[in-house]
Order: sequence, then structure tokens, then C-alpha cells
Amino acid sequence: MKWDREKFLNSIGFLLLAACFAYSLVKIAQRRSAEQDKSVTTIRFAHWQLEAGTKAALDAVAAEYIKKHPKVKIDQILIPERVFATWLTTRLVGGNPPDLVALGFGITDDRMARYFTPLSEEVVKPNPHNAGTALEDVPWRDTFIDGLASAPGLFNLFEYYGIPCSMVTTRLYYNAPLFEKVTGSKVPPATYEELTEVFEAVRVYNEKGGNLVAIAGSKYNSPVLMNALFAAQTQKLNLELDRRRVMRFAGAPYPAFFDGSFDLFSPAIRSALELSREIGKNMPQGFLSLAREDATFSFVQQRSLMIATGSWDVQSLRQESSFEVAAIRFPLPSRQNPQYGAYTLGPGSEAETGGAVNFGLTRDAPNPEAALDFLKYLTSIEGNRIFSEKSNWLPSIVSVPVPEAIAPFAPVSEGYPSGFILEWTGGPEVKRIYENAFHRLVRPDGGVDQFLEYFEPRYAQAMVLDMELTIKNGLRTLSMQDTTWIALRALEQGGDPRSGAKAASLQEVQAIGENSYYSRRYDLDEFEKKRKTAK
Amino acid sequence: MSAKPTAKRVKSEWPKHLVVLLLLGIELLPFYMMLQISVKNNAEFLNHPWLPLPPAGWHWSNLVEGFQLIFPYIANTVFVAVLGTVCTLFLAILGAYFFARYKMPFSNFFWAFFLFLMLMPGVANIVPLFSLLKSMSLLNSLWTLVLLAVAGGQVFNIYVLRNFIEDIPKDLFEAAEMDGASHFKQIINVVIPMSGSIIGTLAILSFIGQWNDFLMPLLLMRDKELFTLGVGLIYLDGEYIKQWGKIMAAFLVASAPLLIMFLFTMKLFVRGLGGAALKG
Amino acid sequence: MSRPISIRKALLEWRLYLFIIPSILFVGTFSYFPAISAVYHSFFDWQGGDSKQFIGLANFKKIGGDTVLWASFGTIGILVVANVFKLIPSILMAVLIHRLKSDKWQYWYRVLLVVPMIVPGLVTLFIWKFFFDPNIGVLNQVLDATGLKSLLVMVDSFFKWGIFQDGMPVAWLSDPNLILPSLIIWGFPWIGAVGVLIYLSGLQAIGTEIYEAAELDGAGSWQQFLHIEFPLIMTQVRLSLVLMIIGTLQGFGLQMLLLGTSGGPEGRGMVPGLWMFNKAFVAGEFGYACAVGILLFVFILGLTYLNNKYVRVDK
Amino acid sequence: MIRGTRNFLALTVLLWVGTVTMQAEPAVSEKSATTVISAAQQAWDDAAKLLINDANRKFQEAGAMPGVESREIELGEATTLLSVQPKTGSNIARAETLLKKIIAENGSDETAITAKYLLARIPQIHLVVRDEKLADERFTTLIEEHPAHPLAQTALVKRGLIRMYSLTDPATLAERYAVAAKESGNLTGPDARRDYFLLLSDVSIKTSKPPEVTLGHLFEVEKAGNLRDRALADLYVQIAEFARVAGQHDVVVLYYTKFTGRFKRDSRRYYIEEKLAALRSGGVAP
Repeated sequence: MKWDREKFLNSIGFLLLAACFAYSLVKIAQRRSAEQDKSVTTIRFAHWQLEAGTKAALDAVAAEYIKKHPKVKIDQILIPERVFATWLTTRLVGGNPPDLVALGFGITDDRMARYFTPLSEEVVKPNPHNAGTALEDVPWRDTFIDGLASAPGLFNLFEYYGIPCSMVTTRLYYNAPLFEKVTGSKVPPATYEELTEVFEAVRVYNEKGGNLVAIAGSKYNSPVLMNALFAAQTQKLNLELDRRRVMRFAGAPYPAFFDGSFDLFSPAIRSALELSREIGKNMPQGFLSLAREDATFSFVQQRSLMIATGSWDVQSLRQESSFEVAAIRFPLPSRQNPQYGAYTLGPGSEAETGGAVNFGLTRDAPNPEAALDFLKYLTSIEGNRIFSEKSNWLPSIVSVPVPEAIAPFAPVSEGYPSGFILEWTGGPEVKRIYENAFHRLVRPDGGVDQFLEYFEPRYAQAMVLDMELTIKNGLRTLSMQDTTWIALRALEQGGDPRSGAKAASLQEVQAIGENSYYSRRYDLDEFEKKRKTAK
Repeated sequence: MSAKPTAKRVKSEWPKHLVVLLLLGIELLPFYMMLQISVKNNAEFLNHPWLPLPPAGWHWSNLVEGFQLIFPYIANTVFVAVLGTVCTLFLAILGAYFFARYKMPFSNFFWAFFLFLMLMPGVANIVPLFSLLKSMSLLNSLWTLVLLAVAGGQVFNIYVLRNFIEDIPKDLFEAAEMDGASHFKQIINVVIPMSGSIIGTLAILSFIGQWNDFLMPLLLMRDKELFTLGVGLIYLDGEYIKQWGKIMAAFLVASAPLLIMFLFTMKLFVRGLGGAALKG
Repeated sequence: MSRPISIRKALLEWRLYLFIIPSILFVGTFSYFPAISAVYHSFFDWQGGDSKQFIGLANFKKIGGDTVLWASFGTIGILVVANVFKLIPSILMAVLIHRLKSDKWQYWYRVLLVVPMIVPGLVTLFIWKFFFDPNIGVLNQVLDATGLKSLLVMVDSFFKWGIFQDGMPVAWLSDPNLILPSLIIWGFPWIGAVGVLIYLSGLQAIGTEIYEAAELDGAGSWQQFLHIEFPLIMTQVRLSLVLMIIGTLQGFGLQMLLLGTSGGPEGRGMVPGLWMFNKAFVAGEFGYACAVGILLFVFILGLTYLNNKYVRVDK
Repeated sequence: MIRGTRNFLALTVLLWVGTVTMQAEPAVSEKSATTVISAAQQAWDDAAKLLINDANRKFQEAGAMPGVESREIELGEATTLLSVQPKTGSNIARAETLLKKIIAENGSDETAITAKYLLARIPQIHLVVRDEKLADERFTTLIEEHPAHPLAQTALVKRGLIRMYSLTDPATLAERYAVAAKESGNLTGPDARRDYFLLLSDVSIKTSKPPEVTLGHLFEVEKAGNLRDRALADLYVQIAEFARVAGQHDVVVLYYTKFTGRFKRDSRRYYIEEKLAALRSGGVAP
């Protein structure tokens, strides 16, 4: 009897499985590839912006576009960041990419040139979707806030490959009602000095039984704020080291380190490290092992008063929070600050904020004309306004008003050239030892000296390795440019003036690149010679 | 099939149960967490991460949403997982039998061929594979996923199975051979019954692997209609503010069919095949 | 071990080759790309994109001076040794289950073992991170509640480690000295469901009469384990050992998720696999990463060989 | 893949049509020449778009056509071979052979001059083991044989880099800089002149020359012209800042005014405007 029951149960299992399988077979057999309606054009575009509201906003733009073009269908393809590069590579190599692709992950200059259509001839024509507006006769390029100055591909390939539909900035968000409760004031901190008062208020609040972290931290969010403060501390140092006097960050500490005019004991670096430590104290302990979603979660659940992140998170944070979320620029030490004021110029300028979410048109696009037209609509006054309002992302087009909800995110041009962070003084090796040493800076019993004790002895070797890598990569670019340049010259002699212009630009770029390649090699050799004789 | 108890051993039974249950309890903690978080929202989860909510406060909507997310992919997933698992194991058993039965000429060479692949850590480069599949016109088809599952599963499964088949007493094979059984018959009558439970374990592993895989479907399928449920799950995982309740609910819904299926088929793997037929 | 066979017999048994050919074809066609590509690219200066330059053995020469890589082999060595011990609980669990008199319970325990396998790794990771969290984590709460913390602090002040201090939560994943211990504690009590199932499959071969005979001889349960059960599952133990060694040496997912691509504080969590990943995806030196991969391959091959040679199966 | 095949098919059809028409009617034989030229144009176009391997294949196919004057095709093949992926020593060696052949056939036409330029570039940056001494010699030959040609002018810049940084004759960078500064008169082409003075300005800074010297080089760069926006912005700032160090305050005002007039969206703008206001109100720039 028992045997039978067992047998029965066993067969139920397999019958179930067989039934499921049969069902799936039937389902799969029934599915015919969707009837291709020839009169309907499907535009596909792909990106990785999974933040709340972005998909809906782009769908809203698409819906508005379809109202005007009923014979068009628009398909939005969302691919998560961590697989985007792989996904895109296979699509491009396989020759079946979507029409429009967000440029970023998995894109290099040669891929861009190979798989995307240059839009240089398009950007000088007015955008037809701006007809009847003030921008009616303005070339498409000049309707962008940054004039497409930072368009992908422009710097090395001398063509426009990507069209941005937004811009991004970073801010310090805070929980407004909680802020008032903790500090007793509605006015957010404008300077670092005021921020320390907030820290103090949080401490008092916790003493009275609260359980609040001042700033939510994670390996993603913490550097956003810390780097901004660090870079403000090194503004004057950067100008001192900048012997070429270009007055911006152009890798000055790199050669300065090799000729001995820069080391880690510079008072500005110490001060910047000290400041990082102060900030770190007000983040949860062990924040370096927390992830982005942990910090966001802590903020949304009111365990943290503030969080530093980009404008891309504003919609998610507002949607998930039961309280009012406000945002301010990073509160920096003022020039009057007795401890930190001596090294800073003031808040960094955001004048060069470039376009973000750049869409490129693929060469193998099934519907290039339709897709280009949709892209033009997305970056017209009307389309970009819809996008910006629905997503709470900044617009990229000049006369589109910044929605009131994101007014604090609009780039501020009044500010000073930025300094640098330690990771920028080198490459991957410096970054690695910096990350290895960082816990010494922020842990309760750590400090600047403990940090330097580990970091400094390893710094020279890391700089050498990074310099070697930079030189190697520089050489690779230079040698590739030779072929392109000769080809452009040949085309120019064949009677193509545009190629001539590009050849001239490439010659300039190669000259500047080769200058720095040789100069770096020289610096490194001299440094190694010095090291050898020192030994 | 297993040891029959003697009077002595019966007495000391309960401490064993206790230890096993304790260990299993810890092992099952993730499952418990998945269950109880799946009906919470983020605030509830944060305030009471460990304890379940009273049933009245459950957010059934999480499970409903999870179901809506998973359901469209079920048919494809079952298709790929079932076919993938069956074919993988079928070929792997044949292969393992080849290695385990005799030391055939070249068998060492073939073995090295497999071992090399298993030991070599590759910097994943999927593009050549993609180009190959494209040139074979294998893109955008569920059969390709089955094919890749079979190819990807061979090395590991053959490696494990070989060890087990080698352990089967040789006289069993010889007896079968005397009766005039072909090699295929020997596999059916000797190998499968004798290694039923390891085959079952491998089948479960392979099935789960197919069930949750997201990369290959995402890369190889152009049509959304051909995705399997792993693809649905990564969208949840990729979001920047995690809705833990919804994520757990989706995971739960996604693994429920597996659970039901295993509950019903385990018996076969555990003893249905192994016991009766050939007890030495 | 498989039996040697004479050529003549082998010719008669030619049909056996039909059994292996499909697998070979499948693997050769679809699975061999990463391995071949790694070998090929280890001779190139390659950034992972379309452009690469042939540089002969330069990548391999560079390995010699790579202090980070060699240090990472030390770390992985410790982890491998720790993982050998972490195999024990699964073996004990399998033996315990096997010795249960009731078929029914045995069956249900096996079913319960399968359940954790279907829980996605993300959930487990999530729980363990919660466990180790310095501020709200369970581990620190347990240490505090049981008074173990004060014991640790006492030991600490005696040895002057500076790791455990009063009034300061233990920073499990951000103190360099605790990285390896944390990685080793991870997964406690280290029951691998697959491992237990595999051992159980091996134990099935034990007939009742063996136990009876043993008991007549007056063997205690420890002796039974040593003389009956353990020898019988040697094949499975060796199998687990090989799979564990391969998995540990190639693995780096946990380290990367918890500590990032730099190996965490003072790089104590840097393992060869993670270094390979770092070189490829952070520094863009894919060619070098491939060369590191080959070195790792040779290393694993050596260990597998030793394992096969010295962990003997005698029955 | 498919695109490659399509191109290949198109080319085959073209060649076939070309061959057939040539055989049928000798009168239109120029047509085949045009076909070859357009094939070459297409290949150059691919190379300019970084489709190096495609370009190289097209050149090879065009080169295989019978009865075609092949110097340009050979040059194209050699040029692309330098960057064909994967980059190998044998490709570079083949490119070198081709270039030498082109030069041997006729040493003075445009194709040969380009070949000479590339021949010098090979030991400079294309070989894994560089030989900059050889590169220097080859550049020198090119410069002596065709002093006014734009490529010879560019060669002066590239050779300048080698002599400045790599060769140790004279021994110190400062001495080498002095030699190079004296030779700047040889530069007549505007682009090459610009690049040469960019080099001189960098080295003058490296060797701590007085700001007036650097300023002189920077003015030369500006005079030569043809800088793109980003580099031009840097140049204006550099001129103004070195002038500030040199105490030439009207130059500072002039170049800062030029800068603010032209570069609206630059992170230095606000700071520079602040400095300008201070200068104009009679103070000293901070």
C-alpha cells in the first residue's frame, strides 16, 4: 500500500514537470514572430538609466512624438549598468544594435567611429521640431546649453557622435523636517563651518536618545562629498604646481612629483586629509563596505540626515521618501576658516557641466532617419521640456526652463577652478593603494599620520607603475593616429576639404599628445636615474 | 537501503536530530528571510528585520507584483531548464562512462582537454562566442540556450560523474556484459540505478543554473518574448533604491516552481532509483 | 580507477568513442573560447578592445616583479587551508543524516538541504553583510551580549593588537587584521548542501551488514566513522577537495563585493582572481590579466596533481 | 561580418565589371583606373574612420588588380599595416619593405615623401623596441631632400622631440633646448611652426627659463594659429599668466579680455573675471 502511494507521489512530480514542459512547448510553438506591419516603423533605443522616473519620462516623450507620427512605434530597451557594456558590444559586433544607444559603457573611440554615424552635418542645421519657437533658425548644436562642447568623440575624432538630453550635477541632499527637528533651524548649512554645527546638533540629538547618522555613507556616496572637499583644499596647491600655468587641473602633480616639487607632506594635502577625516567621522562606521543602495536606504528610512549624490537620484529619493527632500551645494570651508581656509579658493565652478545621457545613432540602425528625427524631437524645446519635467532631470536645451523641483541642481558657473584628489595624481595603482590605506584615515583610532605611514612609502612605486602605463597607452594612441592622419591627408589631396580640416586638427592633437608623451618619458627616466644614484 | 537500526542505536537518536536540525536551521535562515521579507515594505523591514509580520499586515501586493513579473517568462524558462538539464546529463553520463569504464587509447588526452577548460580562469570574453553563434544563425532562439547549457555543463558533470562511476563495483558491469548487455544497456541498468542520487544532485544544480541565468538570454535573445526569468530578476536587482520586500517576493515567486518540483521528484533521486534494483 | 585496456580490446570497443564525441564536440565548439582567448591574449598588449599589439613573453616577464600578485598567493593559500577545514562540517552532517534510523527523516533532511540551494545568492549575501555590520550587526551584538567582547578586549590589551577596544564596535570588514578572519568565518557553519548530498550518495554504498559487523566488534561511533564511513567516501572527499581548490583559487566574487577591486584595507583581501580582475577592468591591462590567469592555471594544475597523487583512495 | 561581406561583394562586382568593360572596349579603359582610384578613396576613407583592417583588406584587393599603377595603393597598404589589429612585428616589417620599395621606384613624388615620413616614424613609435637614432637619421634625410614640403616640416617637429628628449647630444636638456631654439628658423609651415613652439614653450618651462622666454614661444604659437578651442583657451591663459609673472600687465589684461570674450563656458572664467576686475581697478592681480 505504502509502495503504491510513493509511486503515485513520484509520478505526480514527473507528471507535473511533464505537464509544465508540455505547456511551455505549446506556448512556444504557438508564438509566431509578431506580425510585421510594414507601414509601422519601430524605433528602438537603449540606455541604462534605471533611476525612478527616467523610463516613464522617455515614454512620455515617445508618446507625444507618436501622437504626431502615428506610423511610428518606439521601443525603450533598459539594460542594467553592470551588463550594459557586454550587451552593447555583442549587439554592435553582431550587427543588430538598436537605432539609438546611450554612449558610455562599452564605448571607445574606435568603436564609436566604427559603429556610429557622425552627426556633424546634422548639428549645423536647425532642429525642425523647434519650428515656431525662438530657436527656429538656430543650428541644432547651438540649442544645447553647452553647445555640444563635450559631445562624445569630438575631442579625438573631430565629429559629433552623441546628442545629450540632460545634464548632471552633484549635491548634498537633506531630510528637511528632520533637519529642522535636529538643528532647530530651517536654514541649511552654506559653509563647512555651518556644517560642523549640524554635526554637533546631531551629536546632541543622539545623546538625547536619537539614533541618527549625520551623512549616509557608502563606497559610492562617501567619495562624492569627500572628493569635492578634498579638491577644494587643493585648489591653491594645484595652481602652484601648475608650472605650465593653464590654471585648471591638467595632471600637474604628476610631473611635479617626479621632479621633486610635490610630495604628500605638503600642508594642503595634510589639511585635505584632515578634512576627509572630519567628514568620515560623521558617516557610519565601516562605510567603505556599504553599497550605494545601503546609503540610499538609510537616508530614505530617516536613519541618516543627509546624503551626497548626483542629480540623477533626486526622483528616486523623492519618490521613496515620506518627507521633504531638499538639496544644497556642498558646504565648503570658507577662506576665513582658520584651519582649512588657507588652501582654498572657494566653491568650484560648474561652468563646464556638459551634456549627459548622450544618444548615438548606430550605423546598422534599421531606421536611421526615423530615429534621428525622434532624437531631434527629444532635444527640441518641447520634447526636452517633457523629459525634464517628468524625470526631474536637468534639461540640456537652452530655453527649456529648469523645473522648480530641481532648481538647486542647475549648474552654478560662479566658482573657481577645481583642485584635485589624491587618486588623480596617478592611475590605477595610486587608486589601489589609496583604497588600501583609506581605512586608516577614517577609523576612530586612525588619523592623517597613520594614513601617510602606510600610503607614502608605497606612493613612489605606484606613481612609477602608473606613469609607465600612461606612457604605454599614450604611445598606442599616437601610433594609431599616424595611420588616420596619413589617410586624412590622402583624402584631402583627393579633393575633400573636410578631411583636410580634420587632418589639421589631428596634427594638433597628436603634437600636444606627443609633447606630453615625450615629456613624461623624460621625467620618469630622470626620476629613475635619481632613485638609482640614491641607492 | 541504509543501515538498519539496532536497539543500541535507537536510544541515541535524538541528539543527532538536534544537531542536524540546528545546522539545517542556520542553513534555512536565508529562505526564512526571503519568506518573511517578501510581505514587508521597506519601513517594516528596517524596523523588524528578523521577525515576521502578523499575517494581517502582509503586503500581498508584493507577491502579486512578483508573480506578474515572473509569469510571462515561465514557459521559456521551463523549456530551457528541462531540455538543458536532460540533455546535459544524458551526454555527461555517456562521457563519464567512457572515461570510467576503461582506460581507452586517447582517453587521457580527452581528459586533459576537459580538465584544461575547468582549471583555466578566463577573462570573460563573450564576443567571439557571439560571433560564432551569429555565423551559425543561432541567435534569437531558445534552442541556443539549451545548446550552450549542454556545452557549458559537460566538463563539471563529467568530472563529478566519472568519480562516481569508477566507484561502482566492476563485477556489476562484468555480470551485465556476460548477459550480453551493450554499453548503453549497462548505463541504463547499472550506472543510472547505482548513481541515482548523484545524478539527482547534479540535475538540481543544472536546473537551478538554467532557471536563474540572465546573461545569455539577455545577450542572445533579441525579442523580449524569448527572455527567461533571470532577465526579469536583474531589473529588480539593478535598481538603485532596493525595495527589499518586492525583490524577495519576486525571488520567492521565481523559486516556488523549483521548490514544488523538487519536493515531488526528490524521492526518485534519493532512493527510488538507487535502492531496490541492485543492492550489493 | 578505470581499467587499462589492451589495444585489441579497445578496437573491439570502438563504439565507446561515440559516447564521448558529442561532449567533445559541444565543448570544443562552444566552451573553448575563453580559455583559448586567454592563452592567445597573454602574448599581447591588449586593452580588451579591438586593438592589440604582439609583445611575446613581456607579460610573463612582468609577473616576476609583481609584488601584489605574489602576496595575493599567500592570502589565497591561507584561504585554501581554511577551506579544507570548512569541508569537515559537511562530512559530519552527511554522516549524521546517514546514521539516522528513519528513512523518512533522512528523506526530509535531504529535501530541506535542497531548499537553501534555490535561494538566490543575493539573499545570502545580504544576510551576511547584515551579520557583519559594525553598527547594527548581529555578530557584534552577540559578542557584547555574551561578554565575549570583554574577553577579546582583554586578550587584545595583553597582546597589544589594537583590534578590539572597549566602547568601539568591532570593524569586521574595515580592519585589515580582521579581513581574513571575516572571510573565513563567512558562511558559518559551512554546510555546503551540494557537498552533503554528494557525501550521502557515497555513503549509500554502505551496507547494513557492515555496521552490524562493526558493532559486534564493539566499535564506537568514532571508530565506525574512521574505519567504515570515511574510507568509503574518500572518493567524494577528494572530489570536493578538488572542486574546492579550483573554486577558491579562481574565485574572487566575495572579496570584490565586500572589499572592492583594491582588496580592501591594506589589500589584505587581495586574491589572484581579484588581481586579475583589477588588472583587466581597472587598469585596462587585459593581456597581463590573461598572463596572470595562465599562471593561476599552472598553479591549480599543480595542486590538482598533488591532490590526485597524495590523497589516495584505498578501498 | 555582413557589412564586410557586402563590401567585398560590391568590390568584386566592381572589379568584374571593370575587367569586362576593359576587355570589351579598350576605349573606356580609363574607367577601370577610376574604379581603382575610387576603391583607393574608399579604403582611405575607411582608414580615416579607424576601420583599419577593412581599409587594409581593400588596399590589398585593389593592389591585386592587374595592370594598375600601384604606388598609392602600396602606400595605403603600408600605412594601414602600421595599425592593423593585432599589431605585430611582421606587419610593421612588411610595411617597411613596401615603403622602401615605393621610395626606390621614384624618390621625389608626393607618395614617396609620405613614405619617407612613415619610414622614419616606424622606429620612432611603431616598433616595440624603438630605435630613435635611426628615426632621427631618416627624418634628417627627408628634411634635407624636401625642406619645404609640409611633411618635412612636420618631420622637423618629430625630430625635434627625439633630439630634445631622447638623444643625449648635448648632455643636458637645457643645452639641447638652446640648440633647438636656434633652429626654430627652419620652421616655415604654420602648423609645424605652431607645434615646434609648443614644444619649445614646454621645455622652456621645464628648464625654468625666464617667463619672457616662454612668453615669446607662446606668442609664436598664437601667431602660427590654427588651434582648436580647448587648446586656444589654455594658450590665452598661459600667455596672460606668464605675462603676469613677467610684470607685463597690459598683456595680462589683453589676453584675459580675449579669453572672457571668447570662452563663455569655462570653469576658469569666473576666476579670471575676478582677476580682471582687480587689475582694471588698478590693483595687482591675485
